[in-house]
Amino acid sequence: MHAMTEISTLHYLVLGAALFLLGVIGVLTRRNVVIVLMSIELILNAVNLNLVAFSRYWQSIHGPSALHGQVFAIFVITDAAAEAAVGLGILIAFFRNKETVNVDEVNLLKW
Amino acid sequence: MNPQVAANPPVATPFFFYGLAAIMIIGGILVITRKNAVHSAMALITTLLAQAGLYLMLYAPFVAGVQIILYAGGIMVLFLFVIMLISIERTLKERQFNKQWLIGIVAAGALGGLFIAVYTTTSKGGILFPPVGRVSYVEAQNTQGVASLLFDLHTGTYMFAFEIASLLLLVAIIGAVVMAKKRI
Amino acid sequence: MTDPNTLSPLDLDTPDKTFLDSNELVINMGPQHPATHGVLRVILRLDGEKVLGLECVIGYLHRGVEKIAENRTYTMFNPYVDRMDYVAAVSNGLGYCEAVEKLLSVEAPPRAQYIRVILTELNRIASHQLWLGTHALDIGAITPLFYTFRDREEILKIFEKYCGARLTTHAFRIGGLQYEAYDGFEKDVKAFCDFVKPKIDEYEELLTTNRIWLERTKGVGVISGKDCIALGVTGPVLRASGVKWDIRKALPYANYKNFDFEIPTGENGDTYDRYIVRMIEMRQSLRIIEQAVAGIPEGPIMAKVPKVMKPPVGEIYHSIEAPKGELGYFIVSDGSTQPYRIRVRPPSFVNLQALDIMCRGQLVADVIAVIGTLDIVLGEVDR
Amino acid sequence: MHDLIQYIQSYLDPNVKTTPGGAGNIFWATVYVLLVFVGLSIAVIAMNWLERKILAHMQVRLGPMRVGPHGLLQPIADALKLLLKEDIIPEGADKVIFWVAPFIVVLAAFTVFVVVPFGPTHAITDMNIGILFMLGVSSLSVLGIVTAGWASNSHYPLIGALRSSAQMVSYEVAMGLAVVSAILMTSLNESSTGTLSMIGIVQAQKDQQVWFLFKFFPLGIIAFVIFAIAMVAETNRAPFDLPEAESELTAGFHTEYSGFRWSLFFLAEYSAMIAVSSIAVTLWLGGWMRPFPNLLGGPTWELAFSFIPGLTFLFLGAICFYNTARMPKHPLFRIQTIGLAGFGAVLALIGLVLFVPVVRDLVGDIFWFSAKVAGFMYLYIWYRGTFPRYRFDQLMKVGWKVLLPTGLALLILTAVVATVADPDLRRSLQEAVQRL
Repeated sequence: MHAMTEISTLHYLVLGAALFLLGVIGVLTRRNVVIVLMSIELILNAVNLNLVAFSRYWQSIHGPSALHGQVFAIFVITDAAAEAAVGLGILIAFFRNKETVNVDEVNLLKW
Repeated sequence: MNPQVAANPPVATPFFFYGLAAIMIIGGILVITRKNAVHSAMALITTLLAQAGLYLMLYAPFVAGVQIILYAGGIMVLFLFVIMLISIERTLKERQFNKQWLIGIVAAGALGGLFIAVYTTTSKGGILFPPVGRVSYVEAQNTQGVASLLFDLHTGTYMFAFEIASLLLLVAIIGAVVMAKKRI
Repeated sequence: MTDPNTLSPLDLDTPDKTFLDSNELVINMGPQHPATHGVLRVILRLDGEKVLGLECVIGYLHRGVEKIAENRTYTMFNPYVDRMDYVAAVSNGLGYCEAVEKLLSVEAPPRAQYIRVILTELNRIASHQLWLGTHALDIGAITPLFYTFRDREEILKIFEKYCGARLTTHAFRIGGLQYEAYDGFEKDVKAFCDFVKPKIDEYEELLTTNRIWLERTKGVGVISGKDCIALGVTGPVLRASGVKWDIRKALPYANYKNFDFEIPTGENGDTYDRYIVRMIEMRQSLRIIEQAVAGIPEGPIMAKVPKVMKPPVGEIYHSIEAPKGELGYFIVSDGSTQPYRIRVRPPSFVNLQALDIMCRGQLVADVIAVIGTLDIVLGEVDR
Repeated sequence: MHDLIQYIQSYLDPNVKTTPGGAGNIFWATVYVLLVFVGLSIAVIAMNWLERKILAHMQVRLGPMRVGPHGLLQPIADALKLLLKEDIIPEGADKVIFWVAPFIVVLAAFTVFVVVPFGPTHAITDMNIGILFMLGVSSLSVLGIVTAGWASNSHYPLIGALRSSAQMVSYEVAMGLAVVSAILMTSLNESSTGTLSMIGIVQAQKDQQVWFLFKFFPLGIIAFVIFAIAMVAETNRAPFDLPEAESELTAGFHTEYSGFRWSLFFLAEYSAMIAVSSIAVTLWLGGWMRPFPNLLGGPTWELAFSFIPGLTFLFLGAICFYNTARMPKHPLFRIQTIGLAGFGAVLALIGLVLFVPVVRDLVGDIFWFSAKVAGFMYLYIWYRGTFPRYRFDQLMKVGWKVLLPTGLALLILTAVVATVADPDLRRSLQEAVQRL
């Protein structure tokens, strides 16, 4: 296999960075809270990709049992689940009170 | 079972990498550009599944499985559920991007520039990002390896964190119920 | 939000809020719906899956039976009553014939009365079997339907042999019977009694102790005896609520006072009790049939009735215990050959009025169970 | 595509003789994929016919009798009808999602068969995360159902879809707990490491000389029962068929679907049934192993049991011949009679072929696996003929208040018993205590 075409850690990192940027753009520009939450999922996934890629890299140095990155990825997925549950819960409460899902209409501290 | 040593390297790695990466990028773009939240969610699911494929390529089958079962099968169902509960036609006709979208994109672009700067400067020396080397890897024991890091008595580095994660989930459950329920 | 237990008239406008917000949803069930037993249209107002109230829209099957009666002679109108509750046509005919007989002050001869009782009770079993099959089907058990239809077939065969028709039998005439019982009628009926007893056990085996059946029917569609009386609900629905009221015992007609049978009652007035009451009623009907078959007297089958019936001026109300409840005929005679007015008190129509009170606070799936347990026939509701 | 299969193949060990998939190259993998999918399609078609016939006979009627002898060609006629039907997309439906949804369901239902072990050497692949993969991918079908209901733009499908997603998500939890307790049992080998691989799980049962159904009596049986209930709910079958409760929601999430797209849902439902039954068979019923390998061991019994596949097919052929003899002797029925006789002859021929030693050894595993799965399929039909339907809140109550606590208690109990029973685990626990 040619060394040029071989996929290095950098490839994964660049992909992760691209996804991260997409997520950031989504969070910063969209009005729909659901899509903002989904963009956050994109960001978390970009991080996960980096973690697993680094885990692979780490394994090539420290041997096959160096799976710390993968463990971190699992923690991040756990976090994402918690975040999605709470986020969507807030969203439902918000929608019930304000009849909207637009993030820039959340401008009150209480209702 | 005999531990299987992955003697044969994965084939056509670049092909799969670029294919899956393209799917992920396109999916990501669709997520942040679609009007309809359901379409966004479907794009996100595609992205997540492609990412599970990348995990497999990185010899992380357990994470890939967790990705499928939790992300695609769990969290995204939750998302779809909520989208369907609050789907209002009105939002489709409204402005999709907020007022500071330009600033947002500029900020993101700046962040992207930072990424490029970091990656180009540090990879010059070739320290941080060598090709993913081939390791003599006990393939069948990825799950066991992850498990032993999480909760083995001897090697369980993350045992405490793992338990705390369960607490986090509990808090999240209670929080979600408190938030979403009309009358508790 | 209004108290779901009060019977306020429903405000069935389209809710202006989306369904997550107020959780209110107006759903139209029927008239084309597999579980409304014909062409009943029910407008449900839901809170999520909980029923806040409902309104029945009826009349899709209205044929003006009562109006038709005013332009028919008493004899000519007789077949029309079969078309009201078409699954219990014999009971309808019995009620009508007895009402006109009362008006004419004649009485059917004993033999005719015995055969009438046999056929009516057979019809009661058939009606209950059909109810059981469709009710179970609504709740999701598909098999009892086929069992009950298989056994109901035997009853219909007896009807067919007796009068040539299976469903709308037109079996009775004013003053008695048109046909003498065919040869082997008694044998057939006895054989049927022996045949159907284990079959009723079979239905019970499938349902009575079935956990899912219990969960689906216990505590569902509860109605108190007081509410039943207030609404005029009769029949097994009333008896399941603990009121021991059966016209066969209370105001005996035909010759029911000659037979020994019991009136089953329930306690809770829920769907399960109504099921049990009907199951026992089937057994009691068999008891009556067996007694009647054993004691059929010889003799004429037709009383002396004038060829042209001109009942004296007056009015009469006569009610019988149809399978679904009190079936009453109010006939006003102006002395001519045609009734001045006939008003039918159909049990299904009156029982249907209890649907709202039985469904409030229940879930959508229970509405279907409750419609099934009321045992309505739209032909009778709309007439 | 070839690359993908080869990639999956990279999970196989080419050095071990018992490599699933027969060989480590693309060709055999493709053949296996095709074989499994063709076999699955045939199974779905047969299941369609069998369900209608068995249910009909339970309900004192005959079922399909017109198309072909005893309605044997009915599924084919149905398939033709469905393919020729107009594919209606309702006004106001979300077209893209409406198109895609059935494919998601079908894809999820079929993909899981990649890891189903029909025998020690008969599986497309053996993944390290086999059971996790199966549960994960089969949980994807809920996405298709939800989107199908939503895209139809109609009340009944939407309610059906919401019901079904809630149902599937909640029963997945109980299902997962039961599965975990079975996986826990795999760790009681000499090597003391458990496995998620489907083949590994059956191998563990072989090593421990017991089906996990009977392991730690009655814990194994309880886990199996939880799974058996959850899997019926998971596949939306009676008595948990609320999403498609005919009397309430007409047809649930696929109310608005017709023709080909509807048939995809149908296909997916049946292959999902087969898939979850395969999981149950693999986890608790010893997968491809024949019954009583210990009790009735030895070469004589081995030989006797190896005749059963052939005898079964001969028996089926004999039934066909019996019914051929009972066909009406009327010229109009001649073709049907000949057809039935031919069908019987084919079955008998298959039976005879199965007596050939080479074939016998090759398909014995597959036969036992399929026979066990067929048992589950019969149970599905039986449930449908017997039970009324649960109400939605009762369904949730069963899932969350009965199955879930039982599953949790069971998991803890299994772990405790496994710790007590396993010397390795006990030793390491003692060491840990001493360290403290």
